Amino acid sequence: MIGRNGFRHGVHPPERKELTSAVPIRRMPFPDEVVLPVRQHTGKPARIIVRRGERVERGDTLALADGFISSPVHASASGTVADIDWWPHPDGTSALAIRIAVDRYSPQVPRPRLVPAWNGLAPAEVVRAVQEAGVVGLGGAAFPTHVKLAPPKDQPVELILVNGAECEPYLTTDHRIMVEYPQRVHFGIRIMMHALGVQRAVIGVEKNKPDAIERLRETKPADLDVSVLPLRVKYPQGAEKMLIRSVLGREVPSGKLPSSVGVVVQNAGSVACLAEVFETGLPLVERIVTVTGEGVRRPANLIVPVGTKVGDAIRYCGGLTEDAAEIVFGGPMMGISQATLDTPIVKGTTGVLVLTRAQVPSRRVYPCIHCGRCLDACPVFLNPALLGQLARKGRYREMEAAHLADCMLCASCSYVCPSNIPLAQLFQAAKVGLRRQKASAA
Amino acid sequence: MKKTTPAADFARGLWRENPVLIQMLGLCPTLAVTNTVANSIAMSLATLFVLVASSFLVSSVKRLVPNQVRISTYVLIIATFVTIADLSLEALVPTIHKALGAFVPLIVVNCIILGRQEAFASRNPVGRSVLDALGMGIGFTLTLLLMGGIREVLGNGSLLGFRLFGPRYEPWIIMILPPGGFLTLGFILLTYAWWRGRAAAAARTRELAARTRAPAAAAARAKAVS
Amino acid sequence: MTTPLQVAAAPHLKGEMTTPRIMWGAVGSLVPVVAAATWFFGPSALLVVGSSTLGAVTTERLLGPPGALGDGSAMITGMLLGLTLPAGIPLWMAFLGSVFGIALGKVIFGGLGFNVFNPALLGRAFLQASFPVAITTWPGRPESWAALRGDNFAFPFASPQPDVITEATPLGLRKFEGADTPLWDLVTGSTGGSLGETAGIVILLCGAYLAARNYLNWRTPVSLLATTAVLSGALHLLDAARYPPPLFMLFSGGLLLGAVFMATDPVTSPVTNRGRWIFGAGIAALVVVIRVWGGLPEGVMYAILLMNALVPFINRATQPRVFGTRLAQAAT
Amino acid sequence: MSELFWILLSAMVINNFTLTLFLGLCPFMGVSSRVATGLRMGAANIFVLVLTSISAWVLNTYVLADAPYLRLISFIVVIASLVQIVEMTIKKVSPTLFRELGIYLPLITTNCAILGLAIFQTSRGYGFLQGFAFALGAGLGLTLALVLMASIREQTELADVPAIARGTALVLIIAGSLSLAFMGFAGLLSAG
Amino acid sequence: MSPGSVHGPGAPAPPDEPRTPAWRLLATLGSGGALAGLLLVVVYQLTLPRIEAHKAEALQQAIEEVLHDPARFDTLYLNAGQLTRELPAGADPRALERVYLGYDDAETPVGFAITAAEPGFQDVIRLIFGFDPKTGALLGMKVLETKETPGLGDKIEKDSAFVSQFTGVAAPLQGVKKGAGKGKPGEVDLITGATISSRTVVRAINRALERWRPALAAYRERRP
Ligand SMILES: Cc1cc2nc3c(=O)[nH]c(=O)nc-3n(C[C@H](O)[C@H](O)[C@H](O)COP(=O)(O)O)c2cc1C
Ligand SMILES: Cc1cc2nc3c(=O)[nH]c(=O)nc-3n(C[C@H](O)[C@H](O)[C@H](O)COP(=O)(O)O)c2cc1C
Ligand SMILES: Cc1cc2nc3c(=O)[nH]c(=O)nc-3n(C[C@H](O)[C@H](O)[C@H](O)COP(=O)(O)O)c2cc1C
Ligand SMILES: Cc1cc2nc3c(=O)[nH]c(=O)nc-3n(C[C@H](O)[C@H](O)[C@H](O)CO)c2cc1C
Ligand code: SF4
Ligand code: SF4
Ligand code: SF4
Ligand code: SF4
Ligand code: FES
Repeated sequence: MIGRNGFRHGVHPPERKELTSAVPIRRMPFPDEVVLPVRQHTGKPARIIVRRGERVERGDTLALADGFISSPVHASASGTVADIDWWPHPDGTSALAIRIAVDRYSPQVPRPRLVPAWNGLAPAEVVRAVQEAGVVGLGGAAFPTHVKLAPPKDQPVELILVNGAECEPYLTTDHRIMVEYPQRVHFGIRIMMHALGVQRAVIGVEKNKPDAIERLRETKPADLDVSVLPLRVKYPQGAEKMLIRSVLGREVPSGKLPSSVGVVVQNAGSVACLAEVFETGLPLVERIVTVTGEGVRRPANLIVPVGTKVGDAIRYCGGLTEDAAEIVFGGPMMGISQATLDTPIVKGTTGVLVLTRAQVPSRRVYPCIHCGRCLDACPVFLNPALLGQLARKGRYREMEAAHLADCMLCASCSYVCPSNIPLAQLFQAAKVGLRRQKASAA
Repeated sequence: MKKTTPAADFARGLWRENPVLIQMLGLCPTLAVTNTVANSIAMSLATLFVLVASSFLVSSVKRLVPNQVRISTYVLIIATFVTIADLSLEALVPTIHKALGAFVPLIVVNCIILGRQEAFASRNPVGRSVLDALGMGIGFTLTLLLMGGIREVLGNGSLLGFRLFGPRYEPWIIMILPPGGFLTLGFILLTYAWWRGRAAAAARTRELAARTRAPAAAAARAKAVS
Repeated sequence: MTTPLQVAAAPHLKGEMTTPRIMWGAVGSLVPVVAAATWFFGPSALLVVGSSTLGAVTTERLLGPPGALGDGSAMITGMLLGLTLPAGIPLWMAFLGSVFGIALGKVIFGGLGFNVFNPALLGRAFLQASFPVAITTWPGRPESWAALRGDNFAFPFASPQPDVITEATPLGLRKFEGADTPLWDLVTGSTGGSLGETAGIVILLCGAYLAARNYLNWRTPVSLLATTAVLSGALHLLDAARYPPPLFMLFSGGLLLGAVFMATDPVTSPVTNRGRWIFGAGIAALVVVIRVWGGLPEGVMYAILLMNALVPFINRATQPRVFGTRLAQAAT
Repeated sequence: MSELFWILLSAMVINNFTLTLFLGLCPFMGVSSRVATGLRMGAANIFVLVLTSISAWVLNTYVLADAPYLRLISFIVVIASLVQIVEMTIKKVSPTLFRELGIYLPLITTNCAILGLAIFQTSRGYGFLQGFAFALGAGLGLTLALVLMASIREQTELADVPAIARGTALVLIIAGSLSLAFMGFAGLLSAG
Repeated sequence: MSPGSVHGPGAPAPPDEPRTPAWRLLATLGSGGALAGLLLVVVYQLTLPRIEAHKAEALQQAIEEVLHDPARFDTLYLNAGQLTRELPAGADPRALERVYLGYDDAETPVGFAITAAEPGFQDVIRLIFGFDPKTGALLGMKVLETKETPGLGDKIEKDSAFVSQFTGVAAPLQGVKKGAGKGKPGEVDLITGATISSRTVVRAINRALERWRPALAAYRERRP
């Protein structure tokens, strides 16, 4: 049943993973201040329950989930709530955030076991515990994990697919997790299987991480039906629809979720995180990020408290080089560049990439020459050339008819476009524009 | 309809509401028969005749014609005059009649003629209707002459049959072929739009100059624009 | 840490290929073709190609968007137009053709990327309709390589002096006199014709280079050449006396130049790969129809222009099937 | 057979009504901005052209032999009335078809492609079958031109056409280019 | 431009005259039609002589040219495969094909003038040619109607060197590339750059002769 068809199209950007792929994960000292936006997940922002001046311990709840598709925010360090105000958000906007002045000499010991031990919990209880622990997907989109663990009844899940592709260049977070904590990955799978009542799991890993594949295979518990599947190195192998196509040979129908083909996809780091939460009893208060790029002096894979300002993380990595020019949250293909060093690293931040001036030349945009390269790159078979021209003219309705909704903004098209047309950017703007148009029409 | 002066009735069709260049009516004859100036003249005179005669008649009998058969009556009137023009051309200038081919009878369906009856002659007194028809007809004539002039000069090196550039001139045959018709009219429209764009820019600059009350500076700017 | 941070949209890495590189790459690979033309036709070839290139570049500079020359596309237009002309054509005609092609074939649509018709071929079609005699006068080969072929320096707007010796093209010979040209002559280029049509081997090599560098999409020429071979082969099998053999079809006239350099113009060919197969096949079919049953001996230019007009249609008809929609359709 | 085929081919591509004979330019300029509309307009045109050819043949053969001066008037009147009758019939019989094609019928009635067809057919002395081939070819050619133009216009809507060229000027230049391209069909089937 | 804006069906009717009796509508159209008809008849009658004269003159000129100024000519109609000088009873002359037979001053027939048409480069080329069945040679050729390209195809009409070849050449004709002739009878040099048009002329004549030959031959035999 498992096919190795791979997905069609996609691109091959230079990988540049060697900067950090062999650097062991290291814990960064607590910074002086952490900034915790209430919006670190897909869904409704969390509801704040603390006040300025209040003292909090590491792991305390600062904001509660507001509904099912929402996730709480916990203090990632002990200290006092210094302020609650708008603060630069990694997505380029501002968001309400809780700033905590970290106790300088605190041992940062959490309260004992805020998350219950997992064995003995009924599946529904696991789901609740996961939500209360604030666990969200760490693969980028930050979708609340507990929602995936409670799929609609009419779409039974048959398979858990662990996404260890890490197809973005430069990033090595998942790679290092799979190499250093493979047991955690398996333990996380066990928890998910229990919650979902599923017997089978597949871990998909791009072939450029042979050590991860080997470690995962070595450590596989005998009682767990888990297989590790090496995948072709191609961007965006990690996009869940592509991954499902590569692993199962199935296409997730347009506009549908993976559960419609009986699959739950979870990032390898998220799975490990799930395990960690139940192991330590501490909610999601820290994550692993790759701080990398030619613009950082000592690239590294770091464990950082959620809310660490990017400047602090970079300083810990030796600071910026002379010619550093752009700081990107995420990978170079989909990441968002930051205007300030004060932006906090949040739960969904997979990496911090610093590019140099030579790497980000100002690019002149030429008109589309209909070369068709973008069509050959688009993994979901859209016509980015047409969409781009429609976007330039603001014809969003026609873009909708041309399946704008299926665009996952992977930027493969922008990557190959010889005319430097910012296609993915145009599509993102069009999605927003379309939503606005519809809202004002309604 | 707003009251206008007789001069305005006449002038309207010449330029501001030129039937071809502005209203885009009567394109078929404009393109089909303008490969020489002589053909253009014959065609536009025939059209002018039909237009003026029909306008005169339609305007004269407008009270007698019930609304329901209005159009049919107009068509009848126009078709009659066109047949007259056709027969007369055939009798008087058979070579040109042959060159114009089917386009003389096709004046019947020329959008300009029926359009003027509907839009003007059926609602206005005889005098004004005739003036309007004359204006439109002459506007049509001027356009056809322009087209015919450009096409004959470039396409044959002659004007009204007279060689302009001597025997060594290499004619651009395309101009008297069908693509040349489209291209010439397209080119005229382009030139017109370009000229209008410049005029508008100049007007804006003048306005700006008046408003800022800095004549010297604005004049310099106007110079830079033009 | 005072470095000013740059904010840009994703992706923050970009592929190597840029539009000017593609265009200049095409310019570069036209150079050997021009050289071959000069080898065959003497200095007239350089003059004609130079004049049409000058016309294209000047027009683009004067009418096009600022800085448009840097992308190199006007240069290609000019060179290709020159290569489709006979060696003896007056230089003013070559110049005028480029002016027309760029002004009304490209600039008016908004410049690079927006034009519907191939500007070089539109310029040539304009010349052919304007000066049908001059453009079908194939001057013969004088004894000296350095001699001009025909009246290149005819005064602007004046007719060329009639050339003393003319020769026929292989296609003209075939169509009007039923005479065949030996294949070897076709391949080595020792026949009459437009500047760029006799250098078949050079064109194929340049095309292979462009395809290898991914500057052009190989599907169009492959489809075009294969369809031509199949269609003319079928006709030849039916009646070998009436219909020429496939190799003659491939190596005569402007087919190779058109297939490698003109049908592959990205701007005026379909954007989808399936569309490119159709486009190439359509051109081939029209070429065969015009060459075999039409009034003109050669039909590559008209075939490409006609298929250019169909490109919006082909694009529409060959939209890729969006990921995940087959299932959705099956369900509904 | 081959003569009929040549008549059809000639009217369709060699002497295309729109692109080389300049007939029916108003719908060509006015109704060619959308492919779907162009197709319907073309279909309606084919229908009316065939109807026209038949009525012109009947009139010429049985009615007008002795009164050529009434030709124009009777063509106009008969075509207009026929189209009107057909329109009403369609409206009654098939409202869907009426929505698709019917609304174009009155627009076509008095355009010069229709009358031109009748006149050409008369002056060339075509018989019934020849007239039918002629009308079919003319209609197909008209549709071809209309649809090509519409698809190109839809494309140029996405282009950065300079302000001075927007609208009719560009359409005329495109038509000129199409007309130039159609010259490739000249002499088709007559070289042998 | 708004479609329908200038044509009747789309135009909004002025709101006056809400109801007009049907007889008035009919009367208006009827009287209009009658008046129009009357006017046309008058104009037709006035112009008819001149138009007919033009036509006759044009025909006469063409026949004189291709038969080299015959003293007079007869129109012969083809009826049931036979050429007849007199119209068969009840036949409509417009429906019959015809040729013209010219006579010299001595009332000896000089040859037939025959019209022919074939599709050329652009459109149908119509021409008339003179043919002498006794010698089997052409007497002359004149193009009546052509839409061939000015400067190229129209040489079949304007190039006197081409046109003059059709005087005295033996039928059937054979078109040859200029200078490629082998001196055989019936060879006609085609026009460089207008091969198709000139070859169409040759083909039109050959085909017309092929078609007419039996009838012409039969007619000669029956002559007194
Ligand atoms: C273009 C694109 C590429 C992606 N690549 C990866 C990847 O390499 N690894 C990964 O874990 N998730 C990737 N994702 C996110 C996955 O689609 C999916 O959301 C994620 O694996 C779900 O796991 P999570 O909820 O634990 O984050 C990608 C998404 C997109 C749109
Ligand atoms: C023969 C030749 C001539 C060139 N001339 C120019 C030129 O005049 N202007 C230009 O921008 N690029 C020219 N190039 C291309 C440049 O070397 C380079 O590929 C291109 O400018 C890259 O553009 P980018 O920096 O915008 O990516 C030429 C290339 C070749 C092979
Ligand atoms: C715009 C244009 C118009 C043409 N018009 C004619 C024409 O009217 N008659 C004709 O026989 N060939 C015409 N041709 C075709 C060629 O001139 C001619 O058939 C071809 O060049 C053969 O040349 P040759 O006669 O020297 O062998 C035309 C070609 C073009 C491009
Ligand atoms: C492979 C290739 C082929 C091209 N062929 C042509 C051509 O045939 N004619 C032309 O005018 N431009 C050609 N161009 C240049 C450019 O695409 C063309 O000028 C655009 O049509 C202008 O918008 C070509 C470019 C490339 C890369
Ligand atoms: S795109 Fe980046 S974040 Fe997403 S899965 Fe691939 S590597 Fe991970
Ligand atoms: S960004 Fe959208 S359109 Fe572009 S390649 Fe990715 S999915 Fe396709
Ligand atoms: S890659 Fe860029 S230039 Fe090529 S077709 Fe796509 S958008 Fe156009
Ligand atoms: S029907 Fe009349 S108004 Fe409408 S497009 Fe045709 S000609 Fe113009
Ligand atoms: S003038 Fe021909 S359709 Fe209007």
